[in-house]
Amino acid sequence: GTIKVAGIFTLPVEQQWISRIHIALSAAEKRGEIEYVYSENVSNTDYERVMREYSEQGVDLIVGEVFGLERAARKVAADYPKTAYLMGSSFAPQAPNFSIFDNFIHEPAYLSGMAAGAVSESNIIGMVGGYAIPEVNRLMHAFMAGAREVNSDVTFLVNFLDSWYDPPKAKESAFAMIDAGADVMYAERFGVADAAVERGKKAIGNVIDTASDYPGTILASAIWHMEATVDTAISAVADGSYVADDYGQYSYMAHNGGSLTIDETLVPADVVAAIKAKEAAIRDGSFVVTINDETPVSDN
Amino acid sequence: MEILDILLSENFWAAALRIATPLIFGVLGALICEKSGVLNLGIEGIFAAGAMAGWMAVWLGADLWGGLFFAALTGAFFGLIHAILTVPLGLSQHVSGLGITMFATSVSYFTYRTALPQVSTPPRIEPFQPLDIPILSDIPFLGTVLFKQTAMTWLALFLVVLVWWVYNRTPLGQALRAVGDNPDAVDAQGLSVYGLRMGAIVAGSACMALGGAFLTMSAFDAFFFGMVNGRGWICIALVIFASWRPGKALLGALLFGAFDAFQVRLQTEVGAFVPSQVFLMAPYILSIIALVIVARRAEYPRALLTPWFKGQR
Amino acid sequence: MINDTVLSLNKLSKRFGTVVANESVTIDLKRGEILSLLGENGAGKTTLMNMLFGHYMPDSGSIQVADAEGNLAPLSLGHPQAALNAGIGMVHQHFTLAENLSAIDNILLGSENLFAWRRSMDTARDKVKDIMQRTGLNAPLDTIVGKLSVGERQRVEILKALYRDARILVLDEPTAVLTPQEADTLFANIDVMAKDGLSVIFISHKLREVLAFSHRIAVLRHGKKVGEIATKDADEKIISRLMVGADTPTSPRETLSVGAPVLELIDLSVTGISARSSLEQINLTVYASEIVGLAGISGNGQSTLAQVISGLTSPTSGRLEIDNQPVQKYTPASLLKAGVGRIPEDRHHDGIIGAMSVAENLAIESLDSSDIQKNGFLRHQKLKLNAQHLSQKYDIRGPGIEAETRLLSGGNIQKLILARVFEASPRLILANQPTRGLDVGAASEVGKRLLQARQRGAAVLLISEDLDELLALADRIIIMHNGELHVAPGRDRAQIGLIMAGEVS
Amino acid sequence: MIRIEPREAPSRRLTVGIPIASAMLALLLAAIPLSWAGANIGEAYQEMAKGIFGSVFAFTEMLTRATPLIFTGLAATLAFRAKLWNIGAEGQLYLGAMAAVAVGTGWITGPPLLLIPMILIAGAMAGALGMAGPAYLKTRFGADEVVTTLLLNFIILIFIQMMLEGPLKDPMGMGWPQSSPVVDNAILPQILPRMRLHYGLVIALTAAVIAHIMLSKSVWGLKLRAVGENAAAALHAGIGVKRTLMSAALISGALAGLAGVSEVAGLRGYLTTDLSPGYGYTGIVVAMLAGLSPLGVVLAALFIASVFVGADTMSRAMGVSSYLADLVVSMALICVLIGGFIARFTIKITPANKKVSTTDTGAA
Ligand SMILES: Nc1ncnc2c1ncn2[C@@H]1O[C@H](COP(=O)(O)OP(=O)(O)OP(=O)(O)O)[C@@H](O)[C@H]1O
Ligand SMILES: Nc1ncnc2c1ncn2[C@@H]1O[C@H](COP(=O)(O)OP(=O)(O)OP(=O)(O)O)[C@@H](O)[C@H]1O
Ligand SMILES: [Mg+2]
Ligand SMILES: [Mg+2]
Repeated sequence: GTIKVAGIFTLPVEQQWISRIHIALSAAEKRGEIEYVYSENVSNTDYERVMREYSEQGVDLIVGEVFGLERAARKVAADYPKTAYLMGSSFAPQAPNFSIFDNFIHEPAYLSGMAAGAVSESNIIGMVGGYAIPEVNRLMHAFMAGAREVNSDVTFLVNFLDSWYDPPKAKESAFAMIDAGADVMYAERFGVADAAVERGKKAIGNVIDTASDYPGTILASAIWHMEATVDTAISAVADGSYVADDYGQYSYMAHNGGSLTIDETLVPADVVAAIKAKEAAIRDGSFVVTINDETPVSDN
Repeated sequence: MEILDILLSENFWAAALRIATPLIFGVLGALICEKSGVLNLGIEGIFAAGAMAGWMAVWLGADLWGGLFFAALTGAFFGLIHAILTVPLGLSQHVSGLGITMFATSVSYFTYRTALPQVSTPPRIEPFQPLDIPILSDIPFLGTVLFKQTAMTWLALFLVVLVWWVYNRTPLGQALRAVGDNPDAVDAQGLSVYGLRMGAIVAGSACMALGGAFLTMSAFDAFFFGMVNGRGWICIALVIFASWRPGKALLGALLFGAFDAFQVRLQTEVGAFVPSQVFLMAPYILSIIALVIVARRAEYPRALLTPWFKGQR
Repeated sequence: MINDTVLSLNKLSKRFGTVVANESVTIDLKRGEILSLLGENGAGKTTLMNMLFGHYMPDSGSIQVADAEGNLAPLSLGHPQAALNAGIGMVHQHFTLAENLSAIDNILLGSENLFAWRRSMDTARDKVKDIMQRTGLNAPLDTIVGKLSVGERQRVEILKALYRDARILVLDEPTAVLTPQEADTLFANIDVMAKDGLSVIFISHKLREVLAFSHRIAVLRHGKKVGEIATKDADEKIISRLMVGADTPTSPRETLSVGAPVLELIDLSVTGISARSSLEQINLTVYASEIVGLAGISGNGQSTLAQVISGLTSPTSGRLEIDNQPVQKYTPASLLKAGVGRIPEDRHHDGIIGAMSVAENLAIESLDSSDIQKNGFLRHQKLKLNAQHLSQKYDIRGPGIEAETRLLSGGNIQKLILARVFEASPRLILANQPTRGLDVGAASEVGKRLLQARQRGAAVLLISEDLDELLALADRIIIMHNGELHVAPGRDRAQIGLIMAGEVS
Repeated sequence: MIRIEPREAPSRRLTVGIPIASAMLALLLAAIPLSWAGANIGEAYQEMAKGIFGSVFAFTEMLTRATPLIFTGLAATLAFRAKLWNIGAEGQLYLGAMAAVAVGTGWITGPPLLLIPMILIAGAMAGALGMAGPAYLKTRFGADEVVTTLLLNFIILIFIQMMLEGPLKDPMGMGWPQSSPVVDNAILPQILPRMRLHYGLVIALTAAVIAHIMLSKSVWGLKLRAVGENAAAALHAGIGVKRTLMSAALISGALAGLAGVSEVAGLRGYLTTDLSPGYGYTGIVVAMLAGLSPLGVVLAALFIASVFVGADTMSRAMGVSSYLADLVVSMALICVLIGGFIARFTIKITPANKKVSTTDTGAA
């Protein structure tokens, strides 16, 4: 019959990051390839139990994120060798059935940085992040590198909310940066672009495409696509060839796991052209965006 | 140097007032409940319920003021449950309050998710816009701080004045103060202790819900799980800081808003040298210090936490 | 005119659980009459009045009240508002004042339209001032009640009732916290108002004032009305017999020669909450086998002195010696150890832990003794035996030694405290208002025990506002005024009263 | 007009029956959200029962979830008995967990018999320390402990975040804000193979028994109750009130700290800022449901854990939003509260403003 897939998420499915996985799985369900169930907002304390419950139920593939409970998740995987696990993780895959992925969209982030650097007139760019963790840091660094490539005068303001999910607070942070002179905001969180709209500044999107929600504001967005990752895993499960693997590469632009949208009415044509050229270089491997997981700090 | 620049900037104070607005609603609500003698730890959940209900009403087609009304109604509903549990039934105010927080939060989340099962970005509404009051908003400093806020901030400020007026100038206020000090005094004068207390809890909870609604209808335009993020608890602290006085409550909320606005700004300045958490902690630590300073002078409603039963001694 | 009935209570009954508080009580009240309601503690006086005022719902029976024209009409039961509207005013046994409001706000509470936008205080203030002038009951109207003295609060309570145009005034032990002078003034005022047509029911344990001021006396015993008598036909003996069902024993006081000094206060100064209650260079010696009575209007430093001797406050200068040993540490524990037994002023608040059992309360001052504990654990069997023994010895009656102490009646709670204090055979006994609010039987029990302690050789410092009690028990009387001590010139009530009021020094 | 009167002697049938009946009622009420979400009600209840009793795994999961609740419930019980309103068990739990990972992640080596007691003591001490501050501020300055403990929860959590990004950060953690794992010798062993249930439960039950004995049999317990019921009288009777309050505070904090140790060393292995989904707050509910009795805490914790785990599993099986679990727990709480009330009191309703006739048989 069809493959049974379960999603286990530690946050609600609206959350940007989670939503990408949820959308890819929902699409597969629509196509009739899988039966899809999910549990959202599962606390890390309950995560292992939920994994075991789904595993017991005979679900074929479990997709989720185990950043807070690597050990436990791997133990579960070892206990249920017949079930396939595809988990967001910072560590290596574990044979035979525990694969990993992560949002490696540093490449489009770099490109979006180019747009930001070129458009900024005050040469101050604000960045509001959730937590200073590798997933966030590496995108910020790539973004900063991209901006510096086109504008060596640009400086950055960095702020972390220590919360994944507090749009009013994110908005306040962004206001503070705009007050401090920033004219382009890197919108890692919900709420930042709202501040930019309200103050007539520009913003850069991350993970999802929100351009239509903020008309005239989003210069470019680095988008994450989980379809490549999820579909690869599903077909592997379907034909019985599933093995523990690092699926991180499926988030690279080369696999269409990452892409850039750009608003050509807001970004000058020559910059668009430069970005397109860079994108081609990334796709053919002639340019590699460095991965830097250190915590970024404001320039002073 | 830079610190002074921040403190003198009008945008900073505008931000402080904005951040303070939900807290003003919340702390007034907590004040109304506690002055009648009942602690309402349901506040965190009532915030969430207000945020959800107000947003949902507007999203389903109500206008903004209709949404606010619906949010207040929702708060009043949860307040009524707390009131029934703690006033005629006299159950533990701590437990009932925490129960209401759990109940209101989970009802809101469950409702939201069941009504909108398949969303991958939260649906948005058209929220309250800053009122650009023509001439007043051109006044140099105050113009930006005061006259570019949304209608909800004005509503909050109005409520401060209203609550002050009621407690200091009206017979109802006298009765409400008395019932939090000595319910027997109220009973002996032919007034209903149950009625006054339950009314206060319902009204206070409605006020709290407006604080939640501010988050989804003014500060932002969509509902998120967990977006209340401890703001309700802060109000419980602020009301003691304020010694149960509306004016001081406003001051306390503004101070907290200012701390918060300040930490955001300072973090971008010196974030490289000091861990961001130091700034996040600051408002809480300062609240405790402020509490210790005012604690000796705080005039507790004497009957706070003590249930009262008619015809029993 | 004086024969018009304004109130009639018909066969009222009320039970609390198994306690029958009132059983078929019938009482009538005439216009302009002062009726005094007597009975032991727990006889059901307050309960009866609470039913009249609507605090309690009677189990059966009915109440009729005259309206302004004098026609009797049934009163809706269980609603204080209905009682107020019918012209009934009640001054409760325990103050029902909001301490965070001013006196006038307390008086007006509930009389205004609750939902008015603003208050119209001027006419109200005029009316209150008028009442104050007519009755002589004066109170500072704009002071927060929390800052008023008990006497002032009592007057505010009465003003509250009169402001509502009470035609029937109920006073439940209004003089329990007043000085003799204050009580006399109050009754003089009430007398004037009664002549004006006000009907009064007053409850008191002080037979002297009952006999002096009332027209008629009704007596309750165990919830039933056991007698009614015109005051002019009554005397103390008759009333006591009605109340208790027997004569109250008076303990004989033998003359003893005093022993060595037990308590010495040497140049003791303490800063109290107010200047009046601060102590200035106090010197006092209490000898063994002696009862020293400390008289004075409350708030003149007696509580401060009691606090120091209890170890709750440290002196700012000077010292306290027990058996010639200076006290080193002013904590309740160390003074207990030094041999001071305390009967606290507020027995419910400071004397017992209501939610704990009688047995536990009996042991609570001797937790370190090996009779009670072993290695930090309670010896429950011993605890129980001890409690049984003491309840018998001190006649503590109630639902049993394992029951919560708050269920005991006031008199029995005081007996519990006496048992605890006397069993420790203290060198010094500090008895602070030990008979306040107790009925004649219970009060005479306290007196008997204090005399027994004196007999045994203990020193007793008896603080009381009841001059009769001091005169009956004390060997010497000292008067406290403004934080200073004055030796009473003799045993003349009037003379002592003047010194208490600060008019002679 | 509503009147509330205490029952003369609540019968055993009532005191046992009513709480059970109200728990059942709460479960019945769950049918409302369930049917709104379009689930088959009968099947849902079956799934719920399965989620608690359906397998050894389900049952041990329930016990696993009850374990921290027993600790935090005891923490609240001891503090509340002294009328010390410790709302800060959540923060103290994290302090305990932090101490456990600070001690137990490798720089001290030794056999389990040494390491496990060591992390337990460290965690208890850290939790106690977390409550010492508010208790000091209360006894010294009169600062309200509800507020200080509540605010400390936030401060501690942010502080832990800082530690996890700083000194306690796992060097092997790929940059994630998490601590190094607790070494194997410091891990609380599992009770059954392949199940998550660990010896934290045994420690929790032991703590409950000890707390019961201390409260009801020791002089300290009597002092604690005396101070809680009437501090003025306790002071008057020569009891060291501040000292007693402080000891209650320290023990309460220590118990909450142990909850943290048990979670980190028994279940998760390392510390993150999402160690507890609000166990500290739920502990208050547990304590009050138990009527502040230590042995009752065990039952109340089992009850709350069953409802949560059962409803959570059911929501997954039925494809209903998993927020249902919290909803059912809170409804159960409210019903049990009201039920407990009905067991102790009767509610008499008489029509308002009834004119009573002049005959003897006035009102009921
Ligand atoms: N609300 C109540 N609940 C239970 N028992 C009560 C209540 N009120 C009064 N009682 C009991 O009813 C009896 C009568 O009490 P009441 O207060 O009427 O006595 P009293 O005559 O006023 O005594 P006192 O002289 O001490 O004031 C007592 O046994 C008392 O304990
Ligand atoms: N609120 C109450 N609830 C239950 N029982 C009570 C309550 N109040 C009093 N009792 C019980 O009723 C009994 C009678 O109390 P009451 O106050 O009438 O005592 P009493 O016989 O008048 O003694 P005393 O003269 O010493 O005051 C008490 O022994 C007490 O156990
Ligand atoms: Mg009595
Ligand atoms: Mg009485």
